Amino acid sequence: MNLDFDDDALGFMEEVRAFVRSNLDPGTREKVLLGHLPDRVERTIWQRALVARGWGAPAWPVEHGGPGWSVVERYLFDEVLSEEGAPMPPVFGMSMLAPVLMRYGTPQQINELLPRILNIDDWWCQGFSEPNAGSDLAAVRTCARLEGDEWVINGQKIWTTLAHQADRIFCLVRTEDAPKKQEGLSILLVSMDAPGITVKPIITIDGAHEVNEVFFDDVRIPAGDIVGQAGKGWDYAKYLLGHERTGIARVGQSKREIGRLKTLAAAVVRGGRPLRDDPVFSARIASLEIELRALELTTLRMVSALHAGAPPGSEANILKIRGSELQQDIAEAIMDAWGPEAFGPAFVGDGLETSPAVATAMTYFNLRKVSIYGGSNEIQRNILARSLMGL
Amino acid sequence: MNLDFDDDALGFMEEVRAFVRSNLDPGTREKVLLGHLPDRVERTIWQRALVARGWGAPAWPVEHGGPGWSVVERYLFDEVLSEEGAPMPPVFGMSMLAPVLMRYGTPQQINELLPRILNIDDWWCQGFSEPNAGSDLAAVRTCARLEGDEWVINGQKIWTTLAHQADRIFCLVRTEDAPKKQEGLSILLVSMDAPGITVKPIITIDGAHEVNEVFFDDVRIPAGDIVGQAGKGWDYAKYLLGHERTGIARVGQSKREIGRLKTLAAAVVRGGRPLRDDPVFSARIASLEIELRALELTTLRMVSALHAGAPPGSEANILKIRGSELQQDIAEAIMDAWGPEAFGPAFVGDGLETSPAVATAMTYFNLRKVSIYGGSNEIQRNILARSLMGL
Amino acid sequence: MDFRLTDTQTLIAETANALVGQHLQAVRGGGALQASQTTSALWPQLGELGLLGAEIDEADGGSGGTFEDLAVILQALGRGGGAGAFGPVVVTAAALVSRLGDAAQKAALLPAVVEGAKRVVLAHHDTTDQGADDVATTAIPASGGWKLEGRKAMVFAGDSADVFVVSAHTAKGLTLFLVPATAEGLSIRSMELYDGTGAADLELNDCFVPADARLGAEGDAGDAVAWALDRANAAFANEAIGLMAELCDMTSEYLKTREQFGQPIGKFQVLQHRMVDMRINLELARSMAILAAVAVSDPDGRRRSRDVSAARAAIGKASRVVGQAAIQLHGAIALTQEYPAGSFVKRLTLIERSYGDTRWHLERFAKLADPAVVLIP
Amino acid sequence: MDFRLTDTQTLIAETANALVGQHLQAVRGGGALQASQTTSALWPQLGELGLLGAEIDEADGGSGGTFEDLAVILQALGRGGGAGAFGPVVVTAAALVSRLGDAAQKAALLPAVVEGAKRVVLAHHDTTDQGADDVATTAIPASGGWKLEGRKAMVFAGDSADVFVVSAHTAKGLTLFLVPATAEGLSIRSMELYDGTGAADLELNDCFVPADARLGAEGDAGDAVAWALDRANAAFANEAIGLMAELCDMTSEYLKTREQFGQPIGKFQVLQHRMVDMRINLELARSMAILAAVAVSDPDGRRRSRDVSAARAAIGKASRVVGQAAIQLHGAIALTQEYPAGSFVKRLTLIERSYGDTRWHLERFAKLADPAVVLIP
Repeated sequence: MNLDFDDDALGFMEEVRAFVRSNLDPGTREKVLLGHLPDRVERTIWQRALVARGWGAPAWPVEHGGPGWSVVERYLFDEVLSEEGAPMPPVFGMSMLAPVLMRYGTPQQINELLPRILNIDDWWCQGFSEPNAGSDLAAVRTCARLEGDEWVINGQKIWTTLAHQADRIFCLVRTEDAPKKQEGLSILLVSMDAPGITVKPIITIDGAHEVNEVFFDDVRIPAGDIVGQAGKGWDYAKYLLGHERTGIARVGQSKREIGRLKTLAAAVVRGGRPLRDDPVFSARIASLEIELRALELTTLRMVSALHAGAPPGSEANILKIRGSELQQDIAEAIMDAWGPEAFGPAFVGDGLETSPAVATAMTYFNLRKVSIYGGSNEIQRNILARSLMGL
Repeated sequence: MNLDFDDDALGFMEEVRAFVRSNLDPGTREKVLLGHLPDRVERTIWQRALVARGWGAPAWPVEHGGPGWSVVERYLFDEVLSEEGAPMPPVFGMSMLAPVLMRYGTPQQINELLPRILNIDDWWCQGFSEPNAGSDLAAVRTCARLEGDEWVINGQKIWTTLAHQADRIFCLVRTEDAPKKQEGLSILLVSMDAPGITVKPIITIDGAHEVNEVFFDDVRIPAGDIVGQAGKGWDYAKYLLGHERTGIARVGQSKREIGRLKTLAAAVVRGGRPLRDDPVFSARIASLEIELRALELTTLRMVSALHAGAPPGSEANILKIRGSELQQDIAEAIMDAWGPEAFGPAFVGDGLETSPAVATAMTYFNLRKVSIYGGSNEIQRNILARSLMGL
Repeated sequence: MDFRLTDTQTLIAETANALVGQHLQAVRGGGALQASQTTSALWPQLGELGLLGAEIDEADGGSGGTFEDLAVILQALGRGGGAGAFGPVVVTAAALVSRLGDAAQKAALLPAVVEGAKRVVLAHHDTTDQGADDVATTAIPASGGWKLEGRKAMVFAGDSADVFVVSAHTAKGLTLFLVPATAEGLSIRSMELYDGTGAADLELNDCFVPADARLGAEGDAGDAVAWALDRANAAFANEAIGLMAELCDMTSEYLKTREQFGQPIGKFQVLQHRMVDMRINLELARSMAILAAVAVSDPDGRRRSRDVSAARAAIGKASRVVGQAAIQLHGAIALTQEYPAGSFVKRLTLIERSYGDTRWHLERFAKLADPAVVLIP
Repeated sequence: MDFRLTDTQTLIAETANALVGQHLQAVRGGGALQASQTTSALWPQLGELGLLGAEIDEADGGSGGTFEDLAVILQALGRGGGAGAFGPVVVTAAALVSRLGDAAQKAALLPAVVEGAKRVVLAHHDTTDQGADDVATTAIPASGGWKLEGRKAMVFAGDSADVFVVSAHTAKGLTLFLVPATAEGLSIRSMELYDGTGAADLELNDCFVPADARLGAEGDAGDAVAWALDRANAAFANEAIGLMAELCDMTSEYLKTREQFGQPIGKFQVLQHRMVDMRINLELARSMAILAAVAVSDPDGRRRSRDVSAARAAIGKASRVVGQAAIQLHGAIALTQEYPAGSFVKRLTLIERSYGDTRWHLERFAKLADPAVVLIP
């Protein structure tokens, strides 16, 4: 076995790193490193720089503008971008909707929508969760009925990330009554400026406006703005959510954050001594670093297996569980390293600007979401139990 | 509030402590402190010393030979005995069967059996668990049918503690078929020398012979050797298991063991320094000590409430869960403090004698049982969930 | 041994719980509940009902009660989302004035604190390293008084204080001074903390206070400050119990009413057991909060600090378990400002890291613990 | 980057797993399975099949493979209940002879080790404090050789050794000597350890060995011993994976078959999730065992030790989780000698505390880790 990357891979990483360092706007990078959300303009500028380099859609096939990379190269690209503080790619359009369209969309949808996703001409958001359909996603009640050549949509979505800056939304809606709740669902493609749509912000406890409620009141869209066949939405949704899992452990991001933790522990004084000189805290850092190494190697084993053509297995659930727990544990250690300073002053200036210390508390609270969203860790363990024990 | 004991209580404790120190055989004490089981002779000698002092059955009413103590005195008595390394009282007879007999037994049973329990003329064991009735106790299949003036018993019990040195066994058996499995059960009183009984030892991973299988093959006992009414065994079993819960947290024993841990950590050298000078190990000791203090105070709150006449609530489940977890955590820390020495030599001499170090490893493995028996901690949590959430 | 509340404490508990309960009902419809709001909104009533003066001597306008009376109030305020300035003003600074003040100082401050008309707070730590016990702030004799020089960081409730109890070194050692918020040479940078409570950074530049501003003997404040900080920590311990108790109730209720997969999510065994672990942590933590409340009156300072740190370490650990489980069991809703759970967890999280975090208290306990096991007290 | 087994390794794995599997099937009916028994019973076959010589040079009768070949065997033996003497003899001591021995020493020992005819083991630690790196045993020049004086504690597999590699200080520093079990002045106290494997305490009183018994240069053995101990630790890491994998399978199977309350207990969500956590721990530990196996060949000794300690710390923690959960999920049956789980857990428990426990490895990792974050290797 060989755990080292070969020269090609190392060269590739250096090329990516150099590109990020000379092309990423320092202000945007700063925002990402503080755990704040870059705005749409900043993300678009960065995305278009990647597109210009031919790296705009790492996982897409070459015919749609992908770079033709291997699984390993895609993984390394994600890692370097995370380590360097680049904004995340526009995940809903690029990594969720696009693969579904490529497989189930009409030629017209593919030709029209994909380039707009790539360039962020369209910012897509995802309309899946509802107040009574969280972990139990198939319980969605938002419905659409066909009236002539239009779908008429009524209902409500919730936890819709960045709906307030999105151009379009893909929605899981009920288009037929069916005996099983997984049947009769469809995925519709809706413009956010369609009459009858109302977006209501949800402010989270980190003070951020990231998620929203989206209300549909007799919203009308063309009958053709549907993915694949009506009634098959559940299959498409599963395909969409199952896609692109190797980045799920967030190894690059955690690596960056452990670097931050170590730097901080060397600088900060607690109880009259540098925090790093407290053997208990130093053991805590060491444990986190070792856990991250185990997670990284486990991810690489999975990447390596996919590269060799193995089908994706239950490893993705393991990576999701441990990756999210580790993100949270590291964030907690960083907040602890700051001590009371992580809590104040809450805001400097008029807006949501904060000190770097307080940003770590906000990140700690923000990251509570990673064990809840995308299938809570309880759901992930249920899935693993089924696949491991067959019960 | 006042967390200190008053002078009467302190005087009482000193009186008990002095009695133990001058009456407990040093060899017996040594065995208990090493985590080994004293034999029946040693336990009987100790029990009779207590009886002679009038302390043989702390929880019994005065008319049956109890000392007439308050809940608080009973608690303190147990604690001091545990701290001092006295053998546990013969729990199955004294704390389980006797209270049931006092409430549901015939006058003849009460008059004949209680004094024999008190003096360990009869050593009782408990025949409840079966191979397919562990957590699901009501699933017992051992059955007894009335033939003339005799019960004829067939079936098998398992995990029967000290059956091999017992004179008698109280058994939960099925005496009628009933629609609900909790119905049709009875508690029978059986002599271990009755023809048809076979005891087969189970050797546990700590090398000890403490538990057994007990087989019943057409075992005949007089029809009158039943507790209360036939068919009501489940109610009696619940009453029997619900009795006397304040000692369940094993605070005295854990206190004694933390004392041992601290002494050891000061003496033992690991990685070239005294173990106690490792801040990580010292933090571990401190955490255990604090957890014990929280457990002790919580127990005292419960004792105090019972003393004031409050009905026993769900606190006992909490004490069982945290008490067992803490016993296990302390045992693990002690084993860790010994390092590799805890594993060898396994035996010195011919028998089961071991070094004090190895005794700690045996204790660690032996104590895995405390989160399993008497209703596993999972069952305890189920019960708590029901009572807390009413679901 | 007696764990019962006195009749007075029962009355105080009923009064405080009713007050908090009414307030919560009034605001629940109105959206976001910040930890700060309950106690600051209720401050006038706390004064009217005599709760601010529960422990202060009758001669100074109070009820002459005990710390345990305060503990009852702190738990009630915790249930309302946090005790805000109650700990800093009533438990910590007013107690220092009671302990060290001369007749004039007491008369000037304590009746006003009892009424809710004035707030006095302790400004001790120069930096946010609240586990450190060194103070660089100095006081130099000046004609008719003292000149103070230095800074104080993150003074809890300092944003709304009328008077600060400032610690500073004179030639003789650590000394306390009463410094009005309006003193010349004192600049106050008020701030809102992340849990919505207030604090302030102070700068003392050539800040003059008259001779009668000295609180207690010169050079002799070390013990009193340690005592006051133990009190502050015992207050945090009891406030945290209230916060955790409310989080447990909130979570139980949510598990019973929230439905997914056609049943209340509380039917899922994994969620049940996690809820049970929250309760177990709460009950054991509650015992330690009692210990802390009793310990602050211990004449043996070493034992007092040991017990307070034991309580804070235990409750700190419990706070993490309870806070994180409360969020996870609720799911996304707990992460919104609309829903109160998040605000409670924020306050718990701040408390756990203030005046020594769990690690610091654990280490202090280890240093102060008996070399052999502690037998029943 | 390549995680695939070589064809040779696949073959070795199949051979070793088949051997262990057959043996287990043969003994399962017969009751108690002690960790020691599988490997000691299979020793002759391990020799016949070439597995004892997997890594030893072809010139010395072996197959000239790599440590990763050994790792595959160790995992298989772990699945059988423990690798017993395989680590001490094959991975640790034979490798020292290969590395340092002269032609005569190699010829005398290695082919015999490969065949299973002789056992050589390392006797390094004077006491059971296996995290210490000081040795008080001495070697003084005597006519035609050396006199050794001192003691060695808990030498793993020392009960069945033919030759000991003894570390001792000469005037020039730490030096290794080949000491036959029959040497005069060497007394061996054999012992059975609690997991059923064997060990020995040695006393060297005026113990003479000839000049050609010195293994490697005088005073220069420190690096080689550190290397050998890292190998021993990497062996423990891989053996532990086998033990944990078998415990996971055993527990899954039990959950599927054991019924209570009218259904397999594996239907209970709490037990399911605890089983899942066992698997998660196993999978992450497995990655770290790979790291350890690769790291032992790292020419950079600091990085080698860092990675080995990282693996041991991670696997130690996983061992506790897996071992304790395996017992709890089984219930009482796991605590009997009849059922194999207990024996597996005993072996895991001993491994975790041998040659440095989890705490010791964590501390060593912290010392050796880069001050900044380790980027992708």
